[in-house]
Amino acid sequence: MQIEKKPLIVAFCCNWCSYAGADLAGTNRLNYPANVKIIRVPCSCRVNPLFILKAFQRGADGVIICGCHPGDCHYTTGNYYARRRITLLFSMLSYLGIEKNRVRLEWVSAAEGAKFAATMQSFAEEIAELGECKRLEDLRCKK
Amino acid sequence: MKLVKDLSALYEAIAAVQELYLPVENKGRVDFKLYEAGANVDIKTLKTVRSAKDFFFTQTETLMGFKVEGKNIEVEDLRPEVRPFVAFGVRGCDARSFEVLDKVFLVDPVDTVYEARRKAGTVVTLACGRPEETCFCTNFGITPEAPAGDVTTWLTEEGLYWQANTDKGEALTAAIAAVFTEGDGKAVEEQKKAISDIIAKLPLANLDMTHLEGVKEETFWGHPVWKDISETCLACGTCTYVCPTCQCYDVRDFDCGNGIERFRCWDSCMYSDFTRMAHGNNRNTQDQRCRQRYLHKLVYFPRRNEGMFGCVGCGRCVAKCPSKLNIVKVIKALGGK
Amino acid sequence: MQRIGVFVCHCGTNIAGTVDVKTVAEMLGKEPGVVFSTDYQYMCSEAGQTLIQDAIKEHNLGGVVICSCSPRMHEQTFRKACAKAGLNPYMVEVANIREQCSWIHKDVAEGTEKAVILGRAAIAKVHLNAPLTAGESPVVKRALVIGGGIAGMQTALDIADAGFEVDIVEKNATIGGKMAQIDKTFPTLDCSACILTPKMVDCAQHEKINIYAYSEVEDVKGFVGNFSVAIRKKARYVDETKCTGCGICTEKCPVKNIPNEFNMGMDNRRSIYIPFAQAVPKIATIDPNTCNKLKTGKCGVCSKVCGAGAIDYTQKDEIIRREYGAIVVATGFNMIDMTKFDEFGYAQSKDVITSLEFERLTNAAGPTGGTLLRPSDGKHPHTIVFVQCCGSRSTTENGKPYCSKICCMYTAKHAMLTREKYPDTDVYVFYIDVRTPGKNFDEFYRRAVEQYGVHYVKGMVGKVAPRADGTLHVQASDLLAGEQLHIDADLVVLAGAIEPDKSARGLATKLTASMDTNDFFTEAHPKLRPVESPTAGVFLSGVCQGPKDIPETVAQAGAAASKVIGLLVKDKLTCNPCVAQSDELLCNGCSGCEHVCPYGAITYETKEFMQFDRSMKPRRVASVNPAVCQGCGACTVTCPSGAMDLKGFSNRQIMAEVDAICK
Amino acid sequence: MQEMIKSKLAELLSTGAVTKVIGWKRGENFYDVSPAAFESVESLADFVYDDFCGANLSKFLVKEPGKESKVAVVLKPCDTFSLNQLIKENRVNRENIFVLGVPCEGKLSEEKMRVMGIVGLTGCKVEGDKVTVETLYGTETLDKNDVLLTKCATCHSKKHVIFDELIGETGEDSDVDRFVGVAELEAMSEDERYEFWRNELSRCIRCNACRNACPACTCEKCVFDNDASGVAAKSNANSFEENMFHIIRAYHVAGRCTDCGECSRVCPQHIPLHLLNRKFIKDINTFYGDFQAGADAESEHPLVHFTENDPEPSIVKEGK
Repeated sequence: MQIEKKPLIVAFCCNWCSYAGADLAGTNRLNYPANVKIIRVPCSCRVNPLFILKAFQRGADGVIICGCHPGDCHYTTGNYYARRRITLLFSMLSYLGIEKNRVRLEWVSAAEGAKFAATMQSFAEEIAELGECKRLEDLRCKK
Repeated sequence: MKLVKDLSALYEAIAAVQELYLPVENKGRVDFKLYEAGANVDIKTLKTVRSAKDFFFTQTETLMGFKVEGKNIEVEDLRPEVRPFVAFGVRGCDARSFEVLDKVFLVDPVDTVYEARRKAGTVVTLACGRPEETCFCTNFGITPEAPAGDVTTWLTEEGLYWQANTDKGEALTAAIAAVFTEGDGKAVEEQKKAISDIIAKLPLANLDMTHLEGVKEETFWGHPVWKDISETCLACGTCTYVCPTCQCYDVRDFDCGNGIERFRCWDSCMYSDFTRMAHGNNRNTQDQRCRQRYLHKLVYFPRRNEGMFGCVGCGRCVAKCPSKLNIVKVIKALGGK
Repeated sequence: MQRIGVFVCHCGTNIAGTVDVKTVAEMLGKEPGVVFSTDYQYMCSEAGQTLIQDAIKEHNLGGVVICSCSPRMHEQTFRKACAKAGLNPYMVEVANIREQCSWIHKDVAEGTEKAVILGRAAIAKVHLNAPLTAGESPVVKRALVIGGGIAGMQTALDIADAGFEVDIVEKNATIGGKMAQIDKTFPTLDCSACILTPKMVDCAQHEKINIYAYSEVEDVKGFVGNFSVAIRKKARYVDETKCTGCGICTEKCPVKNIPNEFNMGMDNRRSIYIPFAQAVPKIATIDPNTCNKLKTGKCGVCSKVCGAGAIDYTQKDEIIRREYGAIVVATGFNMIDMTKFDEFGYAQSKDVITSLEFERLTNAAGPTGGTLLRPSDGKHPHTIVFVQCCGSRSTTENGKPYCSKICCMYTAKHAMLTREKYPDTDVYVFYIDVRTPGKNFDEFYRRAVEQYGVHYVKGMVGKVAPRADGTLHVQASDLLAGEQLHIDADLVVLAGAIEPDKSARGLATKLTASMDTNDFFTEAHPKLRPVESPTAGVFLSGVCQGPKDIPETVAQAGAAASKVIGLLVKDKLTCNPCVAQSDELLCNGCSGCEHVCPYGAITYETKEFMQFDRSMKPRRVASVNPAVCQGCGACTVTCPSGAMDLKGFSNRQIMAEVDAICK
Repeated sequence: MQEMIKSKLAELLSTGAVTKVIGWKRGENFYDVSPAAFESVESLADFVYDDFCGANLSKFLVKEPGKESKVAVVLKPCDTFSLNQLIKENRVNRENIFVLGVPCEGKLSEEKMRVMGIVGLTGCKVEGDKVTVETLYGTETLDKNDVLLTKCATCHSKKHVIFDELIGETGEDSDVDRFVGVAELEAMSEDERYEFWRNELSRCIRCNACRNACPACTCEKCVFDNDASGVAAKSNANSFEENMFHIIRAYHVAGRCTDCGECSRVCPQHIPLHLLNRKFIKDINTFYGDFQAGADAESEHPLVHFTENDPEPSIVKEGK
């Protein structure tokens, strides 16, 4: 059962576009790495920076947030707020010397199954290259 | 009298036999750090930002764990392994603070982690070459010119004079015997005199403490100083965390995913959730919290410990409080002359 | 700790093909709190649902985790099934081990491990789930339509025909809107008044429609199904119940020089007026800014001549508060101010006019009785230049970035009608592009070019300069010929951009409906919910949402009406229980959440809180209206103290999922 | 100056216009100036306004009852931005506050003297741009610029943005480039920045002075104190918690931080915390247009606002 520990990726996906996009990737049998684990949230604006930091604390090596394309938000404006919040957070992480490629925001629509799979593939590769996240780890969680 | 001329040789010698902690400068701030070759050792600066209590009572300490696997829970002993170490460059005030902490942690029930560290640690104190205006240790009978400790040292022009006071101190001295030469000790006497002269000029060196002697616990409860102070007390923990004698801690659980780590960490009586219990909190306003902090040091603690104050006059709170509130103001406000 | 049951679905071989479902069930059965774990061929089948229901009863389950296809597929199915067995439906979580696991992974070990982790995350979430109950709120079975143009009228008529009461609030003295000012409509060239005025009469006579003309919306409270709207009925100084609309007052009033808005200021009306002959309601209105009696107390002619005794100089504005279940915004548009465009000379010459002014000049009820005459000297123009895109598709400060959509077609109409009625005129149309997407539109445009000999020139007019002899020197470029044109025109007609009515911005604030940067109302979804605003219960009709022509407006009006009807037929609205909620004890009152809420679901009130010293301190705290909140969660992240949380997707629940995934 | 302020405050108290004054009180020595409440004209005898009145008093208004009695507060220009922001967020009731604006030429830091090795401080005299310090070990003459509080060295405005009355004159926005420190860090490599912040943040003792002094941190209960929040912590168990606390604290005040610099002033470990907040300010200015929190009490803060053309987070990777 135990498989060698690959870099772990947490993907927060909005229910209306990106989660549906992920479902479409599945329906089309588009493969992407199994170390990507999806958490469903109503909207990208539901993603609290605390969740992102918590994920790293718990041992995630990369975090990606996916939402509807700007202008297509199910709740009209949620992803615009998310964009500002997440831009600032990413900038701060980089400022603290956390590798900037460990976090990403992508807009994936419900029709973009292929984009979802390709995005996860490329992100997983990027994280694999970076290796384990040491700069935001909590060793207590890695025992 | 034993004299060390080459200080780095001393550090290397101690580090070769035990873990050596000593004041290290980092961007103008000095704190105790584990010695490593090339470290920016600074034993001239009088006070480290954090007190020396960290040696025995660290800010966080893991105590035990609960390993969870499926529905099974296994208890683990996660107390740290304590190795012998030397705390070098401790000042007289901090050295006294260990005695204060002993009264708390070494009485029944003994705090085993504290006890282990206390046994493992050899305290090498350093006389205060340049006492500062925030210092008021003399009010508590501390002698900064000849501080207590397993070993007492004096930094003079000639080098570092070294005097072992206890068995532990002797043992350390013997282990590093090669670094010592003999000195005439005159410089020590001169330094003691110089320090005494400076102390005579210190503004806070002679506080009137008579009004605190033998008072009942509730004597100062209704005093106006509590409200005065609490008006602009920010309720941060700076005073308590830089204080060498503050000994309160909280025990908390951290959920690591696969289990729980139970750890203790410093707590501060300035915090609103300090001593919060299931029924609520018995101190809910900042004036009550301020009263608790100062009366604990000045009245409650001495009553229970043969008059030993819970303050050693290190002056860190005087220097560090963001609102410039401190125990000296309280001592004076309570009626000292 | 919840008693949790785990149900792993094979989905035939869809899941079982790459996920070892038995192992998943076995592994998850070992998780804390899991008291029952099993797998089954098709969990969504009737037998599968029965299995879940039986387990709930037998094991007294407090939470259920179903490892199956996407929750987008069967979450509702499973929730309903569990509800039938007495479990709160929101105690059910679905782990997506098909679309997001078995279908994308080929290796069984890998798929199985991932399925276990996804299952654990769902279990961790269920531990923190709380039973949620969908709230209900009653629906007031009356609709409010704001704006009495063709959009508002059509919406009102459609709603009323379905049997619901409708109030129309129109800020002008009559309903009818812009369409009433138009002469003929493209592409059929039928008379605008002939098709509009019967509808106006229908509105007036419909027993379910009540018209508040010369009125404005003062404030809006409440939420979908339960709006409470204050309407300011402005004083007409004429008793509506008495006025017969005979018009004698409007003939006798001594103040004669008031520019007539209906004719775009090209002729005059009196201080007491009826906008036009077919006005609805046909009631005189005194313009308080110009009436001698109201200004100086001296006059009173109208009162003397009024046989009905309807004149009442003491009338005051009246505030009427009424309850509505739904609100339709149909506030329409205006042409932008052309005086800001120096190059077109609109402010310099009376003979440079807007298209809407041209409509009035060619209308039989207009200032010239329908004869096309130059406004400056009343002579027949021989050379007419039409300029399109005046301020539309413009990135300049005075212009609008969007296409106004209707100008190409009405300009073709104007050009064609001019050539038909006055074959001796030369007609030029300057255009950037001619856009004719619409039924019979391109045919119509081609007729203008091919049959009526209108000179269409691709290029923009650079300058219109009035000359001493009264002609207009038009300097323009012909992009196709690559040359500069100089035309001496008698009349220049500007197809100005249209913009939302100025009142819309303030109204949007009152309704907490959002607008785009051009002040057009935004839709709840640009493709899928084009006639609803993001604010529940507020619908959009006509140009207030974006430029459109009459057929489109009528179609959208009907669509908005059908949405309103769909809402009003319900006796009660069921709310989504996964809504935000605010913890008063943690709320700082900063209003951050209120700012980001797209639905206006958050309100603040000041409450007194007891301090530890027993004194009372006032503090502003947020509260969420669960009937309005849609559960996006924007507020939760704005809130630094975490006072705002989202039921069903709480901070703790999401963090528990993160923890479980990263374990 | 001090006497003018004192007499105005005495007038306010004696006429009953206010029932309480929040100002500064002289303590044991020249730098011992603590924020204090004064409730009688007599108590004003201890009132002081001098070169060591660095504390931002606006924070203390948050706990005022906000009704009935009126409180006067003495504010330096930078402090008025904080008050404006507090009013905007409904944390302070404007009607109950009388703002007495006082001019500021930059305040001094005795901690900076200590870091320079000047100890045993007993007296201090400021003359022009020189500061003469008396110590138990002799006299030192220093450049005033070297011992200014960090926040004063990069003062962004000497203009009072809100006041009821001014003593002296209000000044202008300054043209000092306060983002130099941020830009220096941005110019470093990721690894260097990581080392820099590790060195700084590893000293954090989690005393919460930065948070509790911050006029933007006014939560009824901080997420880090709330056991129900899932992120509560009382200490930094490791580097992650150090990072987490400071990232989230800076993030929660982003768009609301007026750059008053209290966080750095009060930090017992001299961690340059303002460089975190300023990073957000600089980013907000760069990405979304210039914004100064507290400059007025109306404008919407950048994190509750957006435009459709905001940059994507990838701008961070492109490194602007």
